[in-house]
Amino acid sequence: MTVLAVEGLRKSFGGVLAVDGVSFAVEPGEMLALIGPNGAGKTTCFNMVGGQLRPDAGSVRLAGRDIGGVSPRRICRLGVGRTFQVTATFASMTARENVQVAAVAHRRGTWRPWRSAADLERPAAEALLDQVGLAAQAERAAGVLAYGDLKRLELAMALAAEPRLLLMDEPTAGMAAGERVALMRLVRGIATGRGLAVLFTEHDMDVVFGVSDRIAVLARGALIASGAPEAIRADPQVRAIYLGDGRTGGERPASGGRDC
Amino acid sequence: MLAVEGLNSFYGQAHILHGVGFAVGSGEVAVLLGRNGAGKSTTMKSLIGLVRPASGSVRFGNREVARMEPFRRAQLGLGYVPEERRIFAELTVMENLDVGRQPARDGLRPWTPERLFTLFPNLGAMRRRPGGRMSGGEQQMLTIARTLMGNPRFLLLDEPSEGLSPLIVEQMAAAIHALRQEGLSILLAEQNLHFAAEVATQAVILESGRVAWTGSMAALRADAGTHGRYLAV
Amino acid sequence: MLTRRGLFGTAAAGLAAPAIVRAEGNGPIRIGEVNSYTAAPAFTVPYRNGWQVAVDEINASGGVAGRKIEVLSRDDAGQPQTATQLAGELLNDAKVDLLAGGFLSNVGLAMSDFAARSNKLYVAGEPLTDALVWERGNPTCFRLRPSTYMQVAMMLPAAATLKATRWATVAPNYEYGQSAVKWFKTLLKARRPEVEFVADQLPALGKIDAGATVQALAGAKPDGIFNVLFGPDLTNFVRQGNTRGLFEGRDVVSVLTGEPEYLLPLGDETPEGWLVTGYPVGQVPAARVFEAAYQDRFKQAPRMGSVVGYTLLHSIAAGIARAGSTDTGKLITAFEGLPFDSPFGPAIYRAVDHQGTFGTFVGRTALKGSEGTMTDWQYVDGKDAQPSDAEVRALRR
Amino acid sequence: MGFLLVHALTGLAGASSLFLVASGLTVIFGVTRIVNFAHGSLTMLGAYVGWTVLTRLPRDPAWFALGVAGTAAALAALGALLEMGLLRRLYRSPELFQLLATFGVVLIVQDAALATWGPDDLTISRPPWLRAYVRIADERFPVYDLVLIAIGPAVLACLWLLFNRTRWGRLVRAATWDREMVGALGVDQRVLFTSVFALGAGLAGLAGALGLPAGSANLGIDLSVITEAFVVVVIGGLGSITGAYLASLLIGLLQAFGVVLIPKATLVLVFVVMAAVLVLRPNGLLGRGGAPTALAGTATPVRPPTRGMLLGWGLLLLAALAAPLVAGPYALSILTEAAVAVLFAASLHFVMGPGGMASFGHAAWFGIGAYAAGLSAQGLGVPMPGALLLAPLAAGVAAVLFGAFVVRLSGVYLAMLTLAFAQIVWAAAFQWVSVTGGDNGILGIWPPAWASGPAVVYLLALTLCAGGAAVLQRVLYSPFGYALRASRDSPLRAEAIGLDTRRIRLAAFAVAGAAAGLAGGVFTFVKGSVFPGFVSIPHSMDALVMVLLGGVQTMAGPVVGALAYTGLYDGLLRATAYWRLVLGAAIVLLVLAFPEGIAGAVQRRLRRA
Repeated sequence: MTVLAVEGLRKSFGGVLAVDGVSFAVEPGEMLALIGPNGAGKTTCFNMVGGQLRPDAGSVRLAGRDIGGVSPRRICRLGVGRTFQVTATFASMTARENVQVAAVAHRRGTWRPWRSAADLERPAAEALLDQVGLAAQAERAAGVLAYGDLKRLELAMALAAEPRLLLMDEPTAGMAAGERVALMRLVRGIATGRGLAVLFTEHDMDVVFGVSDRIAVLARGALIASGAPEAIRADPQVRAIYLGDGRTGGERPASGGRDC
Repeated sequence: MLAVEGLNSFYGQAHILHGVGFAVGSGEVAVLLGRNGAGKSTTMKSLIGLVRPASGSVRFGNREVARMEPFRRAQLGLGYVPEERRIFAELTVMENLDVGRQPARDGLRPWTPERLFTLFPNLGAMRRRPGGRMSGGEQQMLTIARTLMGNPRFLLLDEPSEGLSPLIVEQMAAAIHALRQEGLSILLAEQNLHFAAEVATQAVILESGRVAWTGSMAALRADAGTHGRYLAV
Repeated sequence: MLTRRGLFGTAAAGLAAPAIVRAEGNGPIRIGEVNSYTAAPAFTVPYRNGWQVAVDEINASGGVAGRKIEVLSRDDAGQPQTATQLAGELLNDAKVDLLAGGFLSNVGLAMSDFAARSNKLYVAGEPLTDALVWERGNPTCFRLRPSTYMQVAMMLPAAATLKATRWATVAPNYEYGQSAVKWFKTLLKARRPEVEFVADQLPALGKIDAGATVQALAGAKPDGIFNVLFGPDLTNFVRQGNTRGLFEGRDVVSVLTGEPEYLLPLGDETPEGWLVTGYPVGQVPAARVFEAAYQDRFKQAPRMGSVVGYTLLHSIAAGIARAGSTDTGKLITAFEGLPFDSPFGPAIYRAVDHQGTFGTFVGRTALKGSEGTMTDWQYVDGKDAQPSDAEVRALRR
Repeated sequence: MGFLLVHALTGLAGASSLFLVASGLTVIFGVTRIVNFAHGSLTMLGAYVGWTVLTRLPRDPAWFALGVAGTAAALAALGALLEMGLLRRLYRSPELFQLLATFGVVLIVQDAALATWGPDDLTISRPPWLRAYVRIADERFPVYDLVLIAIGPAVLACLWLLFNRTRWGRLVRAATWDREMVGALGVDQRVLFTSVFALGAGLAGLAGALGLPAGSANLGIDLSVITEAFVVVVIGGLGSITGAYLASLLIGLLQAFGVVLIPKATLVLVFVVMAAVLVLRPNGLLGRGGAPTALAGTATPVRPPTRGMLLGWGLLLLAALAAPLVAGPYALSILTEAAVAVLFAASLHFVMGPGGMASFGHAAWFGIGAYAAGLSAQGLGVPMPGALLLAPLAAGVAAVLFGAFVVRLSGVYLAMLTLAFAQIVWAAAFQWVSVTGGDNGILGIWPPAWASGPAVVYLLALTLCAGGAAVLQRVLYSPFGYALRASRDSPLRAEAIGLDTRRIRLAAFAVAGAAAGLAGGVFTFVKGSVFPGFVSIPHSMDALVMVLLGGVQTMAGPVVGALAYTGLYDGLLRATAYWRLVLGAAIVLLVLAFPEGIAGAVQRRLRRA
């Protein structure tokens, strides 16, 4: 069954159309990359799926249920986890506590003012940190973690809610080249293993072409192409407005310098 | 032109840089490479003074600048372009440029908004637009243009390709080449190896706040071992 | 009339019963005094000067029954809870024999309540609230100054002769202002049933919007105005009223405005002909000696507060002398009906409600040079501005 | 019609006066993010300096204008000194710490002004041209008010040109957004900030001097001006000068007509308006959403208490329990007060530290608890235990009802909405004489005979207050406490993992309100009385000072702060007539010495060691 089906999504800010009639779908175990130039509307799309923004028109269906305009909190409860373009974690807590809070929230254990929180969901949190490669950092405060580690932490927190759909907005931004692919391969493995559907945006073409099953390309708020990585790579329109000749974006090895 | 020695910096209570040292010659484009948390951004911030180094020396030209306030370093000709862009969102493009304005410097052609608009044609079309209402790529152009208005001799570029679409990254590379032609020296911090390889002549690899390797970009390309040890996972 | 002999009269009275007081020790008699020295300095600084003059006079003439008087003074910061805290310190740590002071009504009430609980005498100087001797009257509490009710009642005979029948009132919006307006309305209506009240302005204390208030009062077209504003509010009100012509052709009755504390800041804008209570400094023959002594020491004329502080301490000395003891029970007995002198004339603490009959002056405001003053004044004795004893007893429960 | 016109003009004149003070405040806040509590004091000094200058000059209009300008310049210079000597050292501290420093300045200025100019209200004699009036629709209207009406927009226009048409203005606006970046671009932002603070102080001086012809220089100006100025700034939108002018117009006109229509309500009117505006527009009229307005500062990780810390607390508690064996009645009464202060401060810390919601009106809950206990005990004859139960209940319920509006906001706006509510409660307590006894308060609410000795009262207060504070601590280490910190650290993430951040913040607000209410109830029986002062702004400030002095981001902070402040206050009050000067100086020095609060500094030292 299709996990996420988006149809005719539309949103404008102060008269400027940011997203204009976008449709796509994600199946269980599938990774769909949403790419496009800066300002094309990718994050706006994300925020409408995640509930941070209410669509002006169109529908967002999660496993058949319309979630357009539903609050992020309820969307999370319906099984959607997400990471943000600018990482959002709890700076005053350790990495482990961050995941614990997410797990406790998922199990509806938040409203217990007497219980000590120290050991709640601890094994689950440690297992998740281990899975994303953060076990060594578990006792460090999120506020002092390196950016790439925060991205992993966000992933662990999102997974703590056992989602069926994972939204990742530029999941590898700020990470070193090698780490990027490694992180997304990890996600790839989890997606396949759990039947998790993943929708992500990304500027690193090594990552995009390396892990996604399908790619959708946005430009000026509209979907201009969608399909398998090879087809997208070959699409002249996509090359013209987004990919360029690929020397600096990672699509192929770098060539020599060039005159200006 | 820029010589760094024994730089130690803390971020809050965390010791980030452990005796970092390297040099960038006049007219060179050097790149700082390394994994997350290796200390690239902290190095950049220590060079402009947003992070006050606990010890060590930063010589710029023939001045010791490690203890100076950021604005004094900028007035001496160090230009800093932050990773997060830090555009003044309520100010228009022209106003953002005006904030960066500093007197012209001997031996360099002074930058004017018009000259910058030929370097970054997109900006010329939106002079009155508030910085907060520009796309990421446009903001990245603006933040570099704003720093150039200070007529720097030396440019510190912190992850200029971050979060930009491949096409814009290409334009960025072209702009850096153009700046080098103007006579600027440049230090980049980068994650994007392809981009770094495209624009840089020298490379400095940081690992856990220490310099692990320095050499020319060509040497780095040839040295698969170093490449694999420090830059891949 | 207060003569030089009268000035020292209280001390002389003390000599009459030396034996018992001496028996309680030879150290000084300690009076714990609490007041709002930082919160209301315009009144309390002259007040402190006043009681210092009195203390020096008493001690210079040998003290009370051979024991010196010592005043331990504290600043309550304008907070009743701080006042009682400090009163506790004075009682328990400094071992004072009785308590005195208070400027703000709430401080007075809190001190009274605290003193009653600690079974110590408390003599309030300035607090005006009626409750201090009526609804919340305590056996251990005496008050020197005329209360809010008395201030209004003292002006009433003159106010009732005014032609005005349409009255407007303006008062700071808290207990003092509200109760002054209430008494004025009640008492005036009782004498002249035909008067009507056409507007009530209740600006927030210290935050008057004077232009709007004056305009609103003028809009009601009254021919008489009853004012309870004082301090900075009064200055603002008078300046706007003068420019906008609010007071022209209207009778104005104004509580406390004749007191130098509030009259002097009005300067050359003092409106003429207002009916006020106050203190015509330099004009009262009985007060000349005191005024000269005060002027001599502080290089300025006394204020109302100076007289209150001065009289308060002399009345306390007189009471202790009469009691011949610092025992609270004996002090209460001695204070009930206690005669004492003041720069304004002789007075007593009434037995029925422990209210002093120390009076005040009722007169008209006038401009002398560039300073405000009072003319056509007369001294109104506090005993003549009281409800009947039966009414008072009913109020005191 | 004429009547309406004159009233509208009167309102406009009032609006100009308000705007002059508020413009300086909003300029300073907008750029430096300093919540300058001393702005009223600067205005007051403007009035006094203006008096000193103007009484020595000829009284014609040209000299008057020159004198006023000179006063503004003098205050600008003073503001520059204040910024360079004190505030400049605090830009790296959490934002509210600067408020604490300016609070110290308020205390210092109060005593300094009293010592310099004496206790009397000082007026300048008005020459005929200042007394002149024109006839408008048959009513006399002061010419000087017309002058004021013109000055407001003139100042607005000058400021607008300054900020939008000069390079200095562009730099300042850029610094408002990102001061560090402006420095990295080669601009000495210290000079920028000093000049901005000087401009704001100069405007305050201008306002003070221009107020003289209509009033006086007096010692009450500082506090009477500052709250309304804050209200205007918040209604207009923080940092927006045009917004401040619109808000001044709104308040000025509402005041003028409110005086006619609902004369009794003038005190609460502005606060009701502010509350309404903030409920409808959470960033004020022209405020922008994106600008950072957080107050709590950067959060550091909270570690569960170590064994050593628990031992320390235990020893402290034992010492507290043993106090009646050695302390006299007065010392016990101070300790009793300190116990109440600890719970009061701990309850504010609960919402302000872990909750990230700085409240400027925390005394509201203390006061509601106190009045609930006092009224029920005296009016309904409820015995003490019942009254002590009602106190937290009433405060908690009120906190829920009102908190529903509060938790939608953040930063200074949230703080000011709590202030508005506290002022409405205060006005009710102060003016609703028939129920609350007005400022005379409710008296004679003493504990029953079995609990009347100082030692019993102390132990009772200690049990309830230390117990209450311990409960608050316990809650902070529960899942709820973590969820609360999560909602503060990142509301975005908290919602995305399924936390209902509003409900969590509201619950925290209610818990803190109830705890403050309990402190108020206990205080009522300790003091035997309730007064409107319990709900006043200074009392809210006390709580803020205690929390900040101790350190917002440490769990021990409120306890340390409450003990330190209570001790300082009581000690100084008895020791010197200039206690405000000394207390203010002590606060300033503590702020400079411990920019993370006392407990924060100790904790840092322990961690380093």
